[in-house]
Amino acid sequence: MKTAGCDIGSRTAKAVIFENNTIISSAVIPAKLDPIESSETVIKMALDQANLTMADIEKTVGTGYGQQEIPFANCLESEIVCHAKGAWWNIPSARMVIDIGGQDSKAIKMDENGKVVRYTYNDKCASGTGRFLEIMADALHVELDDMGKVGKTYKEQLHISNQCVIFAETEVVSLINEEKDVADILNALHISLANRVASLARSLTIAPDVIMTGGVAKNSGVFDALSEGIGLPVKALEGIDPQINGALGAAIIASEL
Amino acid sequence: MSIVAGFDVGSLSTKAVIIKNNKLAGSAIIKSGPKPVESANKVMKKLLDETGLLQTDIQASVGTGYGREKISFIDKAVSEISCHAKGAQWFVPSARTIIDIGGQDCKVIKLDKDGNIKKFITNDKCASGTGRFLDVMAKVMNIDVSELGKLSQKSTKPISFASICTVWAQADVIKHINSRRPAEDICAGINVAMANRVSMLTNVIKVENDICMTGGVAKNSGVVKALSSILGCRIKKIKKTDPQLVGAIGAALFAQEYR
Amino acid sequence: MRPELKEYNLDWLFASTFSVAKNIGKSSPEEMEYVYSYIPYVRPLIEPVLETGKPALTFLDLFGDYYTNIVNAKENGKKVVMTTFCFDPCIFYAVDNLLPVTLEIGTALTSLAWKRGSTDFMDYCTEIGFSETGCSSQRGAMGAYLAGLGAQIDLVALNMGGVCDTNANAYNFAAQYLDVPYYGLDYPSELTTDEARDYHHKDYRNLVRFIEKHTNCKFDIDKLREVLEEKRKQDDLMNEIEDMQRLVPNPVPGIYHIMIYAARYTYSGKKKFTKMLKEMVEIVGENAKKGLSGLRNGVEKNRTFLVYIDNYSNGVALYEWFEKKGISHLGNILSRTFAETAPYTTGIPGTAYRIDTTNFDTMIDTLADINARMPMTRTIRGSYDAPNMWLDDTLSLAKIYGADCCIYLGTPGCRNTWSNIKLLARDLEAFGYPTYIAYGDSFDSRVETWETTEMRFEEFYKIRGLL
Amino acid sequence: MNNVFIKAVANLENSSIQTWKKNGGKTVGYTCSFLPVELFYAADILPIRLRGIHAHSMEISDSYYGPFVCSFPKAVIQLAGSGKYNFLDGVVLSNGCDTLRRMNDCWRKMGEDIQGTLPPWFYYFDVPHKPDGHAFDWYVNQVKKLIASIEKQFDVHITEEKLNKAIHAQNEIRKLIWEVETLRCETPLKLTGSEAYAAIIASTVMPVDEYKIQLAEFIANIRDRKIDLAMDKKKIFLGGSICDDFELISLIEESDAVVVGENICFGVRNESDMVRQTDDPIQALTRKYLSASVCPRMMGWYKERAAMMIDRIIKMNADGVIMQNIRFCDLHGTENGLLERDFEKNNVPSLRIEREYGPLTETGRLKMRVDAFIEQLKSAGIKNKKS
Repeated sequence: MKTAGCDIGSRTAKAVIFENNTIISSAVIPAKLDPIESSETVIKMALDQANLTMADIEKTVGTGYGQQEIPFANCLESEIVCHAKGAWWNIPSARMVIDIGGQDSKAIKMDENGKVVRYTYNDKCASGTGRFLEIMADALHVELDDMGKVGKTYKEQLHISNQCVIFAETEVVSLINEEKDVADILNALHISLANRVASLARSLTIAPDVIMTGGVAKNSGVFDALSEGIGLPVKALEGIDPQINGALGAAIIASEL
Repeated sequence: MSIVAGFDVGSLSTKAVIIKNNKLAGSAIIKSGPKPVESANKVMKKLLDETGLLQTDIQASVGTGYGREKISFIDKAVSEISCHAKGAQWFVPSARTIIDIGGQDCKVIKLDKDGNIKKFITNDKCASGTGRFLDVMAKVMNIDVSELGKLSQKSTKPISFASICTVWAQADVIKHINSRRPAEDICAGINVAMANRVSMLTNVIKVENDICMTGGVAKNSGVVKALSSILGCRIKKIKKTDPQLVGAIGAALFAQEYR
Repeated sequence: MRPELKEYNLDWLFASTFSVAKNIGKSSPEEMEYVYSYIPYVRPLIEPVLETGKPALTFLDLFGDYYTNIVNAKENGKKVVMTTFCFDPCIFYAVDNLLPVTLEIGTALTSLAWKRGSTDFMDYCTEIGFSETGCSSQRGAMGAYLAGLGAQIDLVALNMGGVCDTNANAYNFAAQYLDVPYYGLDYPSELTTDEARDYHHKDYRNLVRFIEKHTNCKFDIDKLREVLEEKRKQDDLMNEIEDMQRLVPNPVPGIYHIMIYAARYTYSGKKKFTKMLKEMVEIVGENAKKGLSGLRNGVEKNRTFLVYIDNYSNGVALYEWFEKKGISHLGNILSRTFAETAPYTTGIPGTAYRIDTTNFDTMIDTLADINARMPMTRTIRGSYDAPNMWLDDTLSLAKIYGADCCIYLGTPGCRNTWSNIKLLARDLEAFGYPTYIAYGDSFDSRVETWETTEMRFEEFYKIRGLL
Repeated sequence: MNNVFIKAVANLENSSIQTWKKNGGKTVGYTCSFLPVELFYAADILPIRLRGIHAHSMEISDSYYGPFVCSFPKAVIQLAGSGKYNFLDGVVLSNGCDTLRRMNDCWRKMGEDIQGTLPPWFYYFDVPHKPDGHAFDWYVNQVKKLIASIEKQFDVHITEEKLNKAIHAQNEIRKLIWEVETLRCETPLKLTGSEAYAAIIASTVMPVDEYKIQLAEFIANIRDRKIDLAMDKKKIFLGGSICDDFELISLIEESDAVVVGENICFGVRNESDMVRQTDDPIQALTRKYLSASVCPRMMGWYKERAAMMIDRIIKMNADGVIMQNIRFCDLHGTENGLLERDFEKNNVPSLRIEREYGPLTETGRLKMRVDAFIEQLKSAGIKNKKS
């Protein structure tokens, strides 16, 4: 049976088509102001790739900020459960998921069956989110996708450590005005974001394997810094875009309905 | 004849003005680049092109803004707070309280009649209550920050949301968008939240009339309206010129003094 | 502060509102509507309260009285003492010319009952120099009194030094700002040792002298005995309710908790409070006999223990949400007396207090022992995992009341709990209690809107399979 | 600048501490100025004030502490969690404020998670919030208990004679530090705030005998200087939350300002900080450490503190006061509000700033505020220049 998962986030919308335990197709688009529009566009993209129509899909599970608005979802599941499910399906040894989303970050702990045991969101006033990187990319005139690569070329170890993310921005502005090298600033940014998120995982007491999901996982700078931050190597999802993990989880859950 | 210049290298935009015989003779605004020096040089070039002056014609110049220390060609650097106060009072001589909401922070400055600072306060708590707050929200709303004011005026019942922390306010706004609340009510809510934060700062140093508002946010009629209703007094705006220029103008006026 | 707010005196608003509201119960639906038209914003608070029957009217009557007395304090030649919820006010009622105002209750009521809650008053405190990060529970009502929109304060007396510095600090600010005499009881980190006991007693005797000095009247031993005997009755009634709460389903309506502790922190030792408790015991007893749940829809799906306080910043949204979901509210840290007759104190030496009215000294010592066991004064003075402290209490209470899960609701101003709630949650999880930490502010909806809190709750109960 | 002190405060385990340990000396860390360090010297143990310098991230401490607490204890926990304090033989925590008090909870929990981060001797010292009567007796009792615990843990005997010797040594230091404070009131002004403050912090991280020699030398050198550092600069008095590094002061002195005094929990605040040499050293110590009431943690003693500050501001003839508090430090945040009001009454210009703790501070925002404040103080000067 063919199922679909649709994850309408604050910054992006994702969809996954799933059949007998394999991913047939997937799509990611920047979220539109209207979540309905986002969901319809992204699911169509995924369906087209697999030459399918909505009629072929037996069940769809929706998740993410905009889940309530997805018109074609048969049922809804929280991001927490979906991310746990997706990561566990991809890497059965996964016991922890760290997801840095556009709006918030989460650490999720699960049992050997991928069931959520505990979870936590980013602290208020000390949040590390994908949005943070976007704003910084703007301020530093760097493409979001290049940040990781550029950051790796750092020479000087800088620190961006204010607890408030927004004030961390003003810290960056100061560094820019001190004419610090962009690569050095980026590196400091990645470490600061990674450490904010690392504390989430630590507060649940870390259990390997730890998987990092969400768009930011593509940023090698943050990814590596996160391993540093939690004190053991973080794993990436195998063979799939970390951004679609939520939608994947949703699709898997749909297949179990 | 006196020709002086003022430069304001801010985190988001860089501004420059020429003041000729105590009259505004030309101005330039550009988006700040990654390097303040370059921004300063760029804006200087633009300014000279606009006014047809040569750099050598400028008898004195003062720089302000986050990047002030880095500007190569200025005679002196003065803090934004002094410059905004100076500039605002030049336009509104009766002004005793200046509210300036910039990209990175919000300042409220109390002056005596000679433009000396009696007291000032800036937001230290969070960026909510700064231009950044509105930028972030506008981005989430997918509109230009300049539209926030216009849009909000149609609102009948502003939505109240978490406004203490910008990051979490953002999450709230997205929730409201997704639950299809009218954009104007969300915008109005954003403006009111903003005004609340600013009014608190303002009341800390106890306002004296007249109040004059400067900085980019002064263009947002929604915030200004909400703010004056909370403070319960009229807020004068600078009509003659773009409120963003006030800092640079203040700097130029200082240059006039040092000249 | 908004100019229009300066038009209204907070005490007077409460006095008139509650005095009007208490008549509602006796009215016909038409009359009710008419009365509500005078107090529109208070309606969401009063309606669910009224659903609980007789005690509700006494509750409204009690607060009508309480605030009317404060409004008329000066012309009745009474002095007003500003105090905290963690302080048993019954001692003040043993003095003829003294009336307590309890800030936290004022803040909670303002947050529950007014359109913009107490946030304008909170901001006013910041405007006159108080730290914005300070606890919102005091800032709300305190703002009104510092702005002169409430009774004129004659002295400040409270607990909490050494327990919650943030709290003591707030009252210290008020005292300095108003330039009135201040006395703060101070507490060591330990509770049950002889040294601690001795410290409590000596410190409390100084308080007695302080009160006598500034009210220039001596404590009357008979009045003191009368108040304490009344308090004994109240303890017994509260403990009766607490005891019945162990039943499944829990026969106690969730909203009783706030009604009880709101009254306890303002009207301890007064007859009206006893009356309300009696009426509650009747109703709860009836439910218990019939095996009914205290929930309106009668079906108990989950039993939740709140490890700290409730949320007051969105009307009674929290209690209503619990009702809607079939979650039975097992009370929170504020619901507990720690009188020796309480079901959760048996077998733990030194943990409870005994009311001894033999003579003046035993009564003062009793009061000291009571104060040393007021909710936070007792539970968060030491390390969270020390004997008799937060973890112990939470675990034993969760156990005897058969909690399915725990929720932390507090305020970002709480340095104590935000310094160890993550540790507590970890331990509770280890003991098998799913625990959710809410980031909102119980008194200020601007920190996290109820919609968000609700969304997180929904998620928590769903993911952890609690409903 | 005196390099010995700069070096001493630049590292947690500085060379003096290393030498001390090499010679088999024991070290104990502490967090609050209400703890009598004399007790440790009397036991030949080196007391070291715990600091949070170089803590640039919070991934460890944020997993124990919540988000809404002061970043100083967080910084200390972060360092301890990353093993930076493993060199200590013991730690004494106390209830300086709610958040410091909870360091006890967080550190123990962290000890369970990260091996070797909990020192072999972990002691909690319970300080009352009142200076006299039963509180005084309580403190005396606490001191006795602490002595007993030290003797047991380190197998030493703290005799009255040793205690008196230690008190004498500390008083000698206090006298010298008070000399430094007096130098800072003099015109011409011969030392900057940052070098003075470095010297003061060094007193908490250096063995007393070594420190005494260095400080005496430091003072002598200052006296010989032929400069006036206050020349067309504004004199600033700094108050508020803990600040265990001179960075903040350097930042202020980058503007046209010089810091001539502080009211921060380091160093001495007035002569009464001396411990009286009596036949009962414990009583004498209690009188000094508890009865001074120099910290807002002592509720109800605000008027005394305000009077003391204003008195010092006048002595140092400071042009303005900068009152800072670390975000979520309510004790200082609130007291600063009261002080601001009283300074205004006394026509002392003041600036209130809220910041993150030391290494977490974003200098850009602070600099702008400080510059503006100095310009405010100077604005009269500018006018003259014009005419």
